Amino acid sequence: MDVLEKGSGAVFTDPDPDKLRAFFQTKSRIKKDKTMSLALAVETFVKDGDYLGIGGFGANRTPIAACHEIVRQKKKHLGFAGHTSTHDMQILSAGRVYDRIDMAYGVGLEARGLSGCSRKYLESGEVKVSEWSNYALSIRLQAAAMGVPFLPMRSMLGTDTFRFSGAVAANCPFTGKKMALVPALSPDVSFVHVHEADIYGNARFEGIAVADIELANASKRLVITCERIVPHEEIAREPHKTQIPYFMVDAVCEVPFGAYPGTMPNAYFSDEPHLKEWMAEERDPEAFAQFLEENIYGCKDFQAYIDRNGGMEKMRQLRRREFMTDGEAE
Amino acid sequence: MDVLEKGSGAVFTDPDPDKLRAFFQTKSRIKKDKTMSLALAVETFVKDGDYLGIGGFGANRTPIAACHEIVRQKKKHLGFAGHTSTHDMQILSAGRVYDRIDMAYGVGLEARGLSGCSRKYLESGEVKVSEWSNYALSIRLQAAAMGVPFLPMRSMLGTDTFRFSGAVAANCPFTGKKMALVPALSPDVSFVHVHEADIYGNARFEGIAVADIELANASKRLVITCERIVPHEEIAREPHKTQIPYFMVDAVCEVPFGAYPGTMPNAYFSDEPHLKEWMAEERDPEAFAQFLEENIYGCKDFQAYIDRNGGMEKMRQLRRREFMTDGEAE
Amino acid sequence: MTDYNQMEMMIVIAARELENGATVGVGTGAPCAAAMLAQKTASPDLVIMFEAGGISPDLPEMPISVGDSRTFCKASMAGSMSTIMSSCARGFVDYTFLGGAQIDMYGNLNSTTIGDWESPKVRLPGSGGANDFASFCWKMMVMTPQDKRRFVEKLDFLTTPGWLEGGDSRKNSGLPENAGPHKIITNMAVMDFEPESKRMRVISLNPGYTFEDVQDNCGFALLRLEDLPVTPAPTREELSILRTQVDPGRVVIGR
Amino acid sequence: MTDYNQMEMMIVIAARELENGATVGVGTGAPCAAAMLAQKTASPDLVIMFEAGGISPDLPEMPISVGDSRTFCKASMAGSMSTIMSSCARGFVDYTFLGGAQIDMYGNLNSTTIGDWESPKVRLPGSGGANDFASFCWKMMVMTPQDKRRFVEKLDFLTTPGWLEGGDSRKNSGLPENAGPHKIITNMAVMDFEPESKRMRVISLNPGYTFEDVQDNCGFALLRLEDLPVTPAPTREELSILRTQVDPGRVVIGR
Repeated sequence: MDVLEKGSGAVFTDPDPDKLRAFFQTKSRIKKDKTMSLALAVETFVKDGDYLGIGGFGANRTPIAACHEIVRQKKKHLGFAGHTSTHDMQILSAGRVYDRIDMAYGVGLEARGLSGCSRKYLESGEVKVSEWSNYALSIRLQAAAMGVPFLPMRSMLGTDTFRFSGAVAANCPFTGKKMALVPALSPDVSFVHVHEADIYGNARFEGIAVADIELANASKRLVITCERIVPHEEIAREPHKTQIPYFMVDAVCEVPFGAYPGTMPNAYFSDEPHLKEWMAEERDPEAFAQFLEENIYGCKDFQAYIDRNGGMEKMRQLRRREFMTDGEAE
Repeated sequence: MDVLEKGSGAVFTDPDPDKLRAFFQTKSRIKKDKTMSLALAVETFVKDGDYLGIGGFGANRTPIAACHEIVRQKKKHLGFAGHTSTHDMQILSAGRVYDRIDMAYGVGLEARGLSGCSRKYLESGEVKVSEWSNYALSIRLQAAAMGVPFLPMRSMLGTDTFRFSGAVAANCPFTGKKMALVPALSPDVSFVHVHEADIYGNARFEGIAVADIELANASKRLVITCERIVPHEEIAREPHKTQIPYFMVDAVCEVPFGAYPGTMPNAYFSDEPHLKEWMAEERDPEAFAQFLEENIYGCKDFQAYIDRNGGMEKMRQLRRREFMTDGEAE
Repeated sequence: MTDYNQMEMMIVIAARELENGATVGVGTGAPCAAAMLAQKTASPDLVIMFEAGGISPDLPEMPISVGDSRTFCKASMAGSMSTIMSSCARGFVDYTFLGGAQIDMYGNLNSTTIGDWESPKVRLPGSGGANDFASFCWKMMVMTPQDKRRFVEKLDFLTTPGWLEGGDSRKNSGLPENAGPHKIITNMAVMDFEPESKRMRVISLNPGYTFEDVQDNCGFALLRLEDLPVTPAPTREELSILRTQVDPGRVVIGR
Repeated sequence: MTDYNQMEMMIVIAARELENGATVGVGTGAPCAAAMLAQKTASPDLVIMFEAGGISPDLPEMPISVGDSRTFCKASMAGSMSTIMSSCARGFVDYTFLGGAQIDMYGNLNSTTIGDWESPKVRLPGSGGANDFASFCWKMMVMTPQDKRRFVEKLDFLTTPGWLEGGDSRKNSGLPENAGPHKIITNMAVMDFEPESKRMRVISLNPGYTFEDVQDNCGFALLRLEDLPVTPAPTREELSILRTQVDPGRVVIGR
């Protein structure tokens, strides 16, 4: 195809679908028990230098427990899909675990403001950045999931977002119209947090899907963290509810409240005071180092972090907030 | 883009996304009561010469009642997306309502054999044909649903299916690999049969989705036929179950057993003897004309057709067949 | 005359732009407040959509995130980002509200970096869904304080498309046809874009402000209508609904 | 020696090709019977997928349609055609069984027209999902009666890709790499494809048949192994499972 324009941004992952096919050809299709601890899953499936994908939307159904574990295990030189990422990126930046990023949304925590830590890390020059829009990253994941090297889209054109991305522009052979073509993105490893999964990895969730189905199907290795493991028979009774098929999944980790301090639809709402505390602590490097020690490095697991921050009573309170039965107007 | 090869098949619909956008800009977004009789929906939304899409997979969750009504109203010169189409095409061929077809799968009724009527109609030279694969038609619908004029795919290449399609081949700008590019397909009007919808058109179904979500989102006008209308509150209670959003929908028609004699998951199984009867009747033109008179033209509505073929007792029997509680092994 | 603050004024003006039966893609904060106010005043059938997947929710309170549970509470559908963005891409979404650290005379927005991109003074969140919304939604609007540091001659980074370089430049860019910036709402004035040049043009002045006030707080030369009407002030009813039903916690409108 | 018919023989041979833990995209009829037989014999962990969306069902009986309720009965997932085809496209499906009215020496299939496409003698269903399965699945297999009218020198229409014109032609076509026709199973013999020329090659003879029988019933020159083993006949156990558990209604294996 005639390339009319080309962004200057790096493409951190190989969009070649035949290489992805060769990898998936060797991936087991057997329905076997994939349950393990999150610590073991991160140890086993996240290698230094891997390109990482994180599901959910910022602090909504986001595998926060996985982000803690990745930082706790001091993973290094990861690539990161900065797609609708807020508190997840804040944690990964605190651990300095990544050194290249496809940046669609990050640094910010939406209406809550900017993460000083994420900001300083990106401003430090230690991180290689390519720019994209959120939908562009969704479409890049979808391309990998579809086994094609690229997909066309109609945003980004004419902007610096395009110029600093790895996209190209070309004319449609049917209409002659200029399209942005974005390369397939297949993370080496991704984490998705769901409500329910069986031991094989068949997974389902409630509420919005964001781009988790694209992410799950695009990722070479996939770890499912879930609020609860359910019997396979329960999944098989209503198979149309399954959103992620077991054969994509490498590990299933039962992590109750694994999206805390973010929101889990119909389960618990975000812990806004704690998220504010995070942002406040970031201001003073020494205080923040101490905060990280207490909340991540010094915690043997995510349960210890939850216990530190209110434990079951806090979870029950956040459940009331989710259902707005706590009488509080935010 | 450099076109390396081009199929000789016609592209019956305009793939220009800006024309589709201009149409959808004027489509109402208001949540209003869209319930009406199927007869009125077909009269109002199907114009002679329209390009027609039919949901489901052959005789599975397929809007058969809509096919009957289209034939009963003697619509003419329709285009048709022959995508996984079996008994639906058999009915539309009997009525000779279409004169051009995107042919991915038709004529056959899967393991049941070939429809003599569909076969003769396509062999008559009265129908203009373009060839595609099933997935190619799904992808063409997906392109329209995504608001892009084409999508790339990796099948069809090197075959006569490609040569007699409207696809083109071009090289991927990222990998240099040759891709098939297929043009967006936006039907003028489509019918999808579901288990439940509210009066606004929010629709959900059980079992496999086939390509119905792509079809619904790609179609300029959309008629939902459903087994039952449910209160909007029921939809709003679990919005993640909604598969088709109301704003795509022009009409909601409650048509119990509207997929008969096909299968409706968790509701009723296909009526194999009646499907065999259809194929047998097709052999003798005069007998078949009489059969159509009795089963379609002479029926005031689909209910009359069902009553003719066993009515509620037959439906109860097919429900037992669906759940395999009838003791019959097929 | 009723007392109100500048945020309340902007929200009320924005709400009046959203006609009944339209669709709007919103984020959190002021845009969401404007959409909720519109629903509770002239536009009960306004359809709200959120980038992360929420379609037509019955918002019980202001969302904190465009993906939190409020954004699909009693909704018609809790879909995905691609459900929303593909709906926008095929022309179903009429309005969107966007913002940024900088805006230029063509309505282009910067939310990526202050200073040079290679070594930024400030790294901002980037496009998020803004570039997509601005590319796909028919009419893009911005609510922002009138400030020389925001209204700049040249953006440090063009994150989100307005009319690009003006004239036919957007038409020729490959972006969907006939979509683009519609209204810019500030504490001092309301602006649209002159049809030929696509340059920002003041079309009404908020109570208490002159054109000179607006120009003095803008980093580029503004076009203007010959006769500039005064933007109607918020009514008692609008303010009372905004304060008691839309944002009782005064999260957006402040205390 | 156990008594069996030719359909039973083909199904048993096909079932033996499906190793435990593999994925197979099947249609109705003989291929589905072969996959079910494999599950009930050597390959309990064989994963069956159906084009219309069914993933890993617990098949209670032979489906009538690749989209009927049996195809996702107690399944892991009831997805969509794109769930299945995209899984095939990214390399997750090892085997598929396809058929057609005609097959050529490179394993290309015709299921579109007999006679000229413009004015066909017989119009057949077309590709359906066959072209996609054959393009994406790693190893494509065919079960068909050995018959001169089916095994032809030149197809009337090349619906579904085999090795195309042989040699490197498929490699250069743009189709996914290293996928293609694997085994052809007939009532008389089992064939594969010679690695260089990609021409059909007889690798074993079914009990009671000679190479000449096969060649006499084939419209093109077949390659052969020097020494042709005899395809092991179906065992009593295979036949009894096929007849009592897979197809008790004898819908596929006949009466």
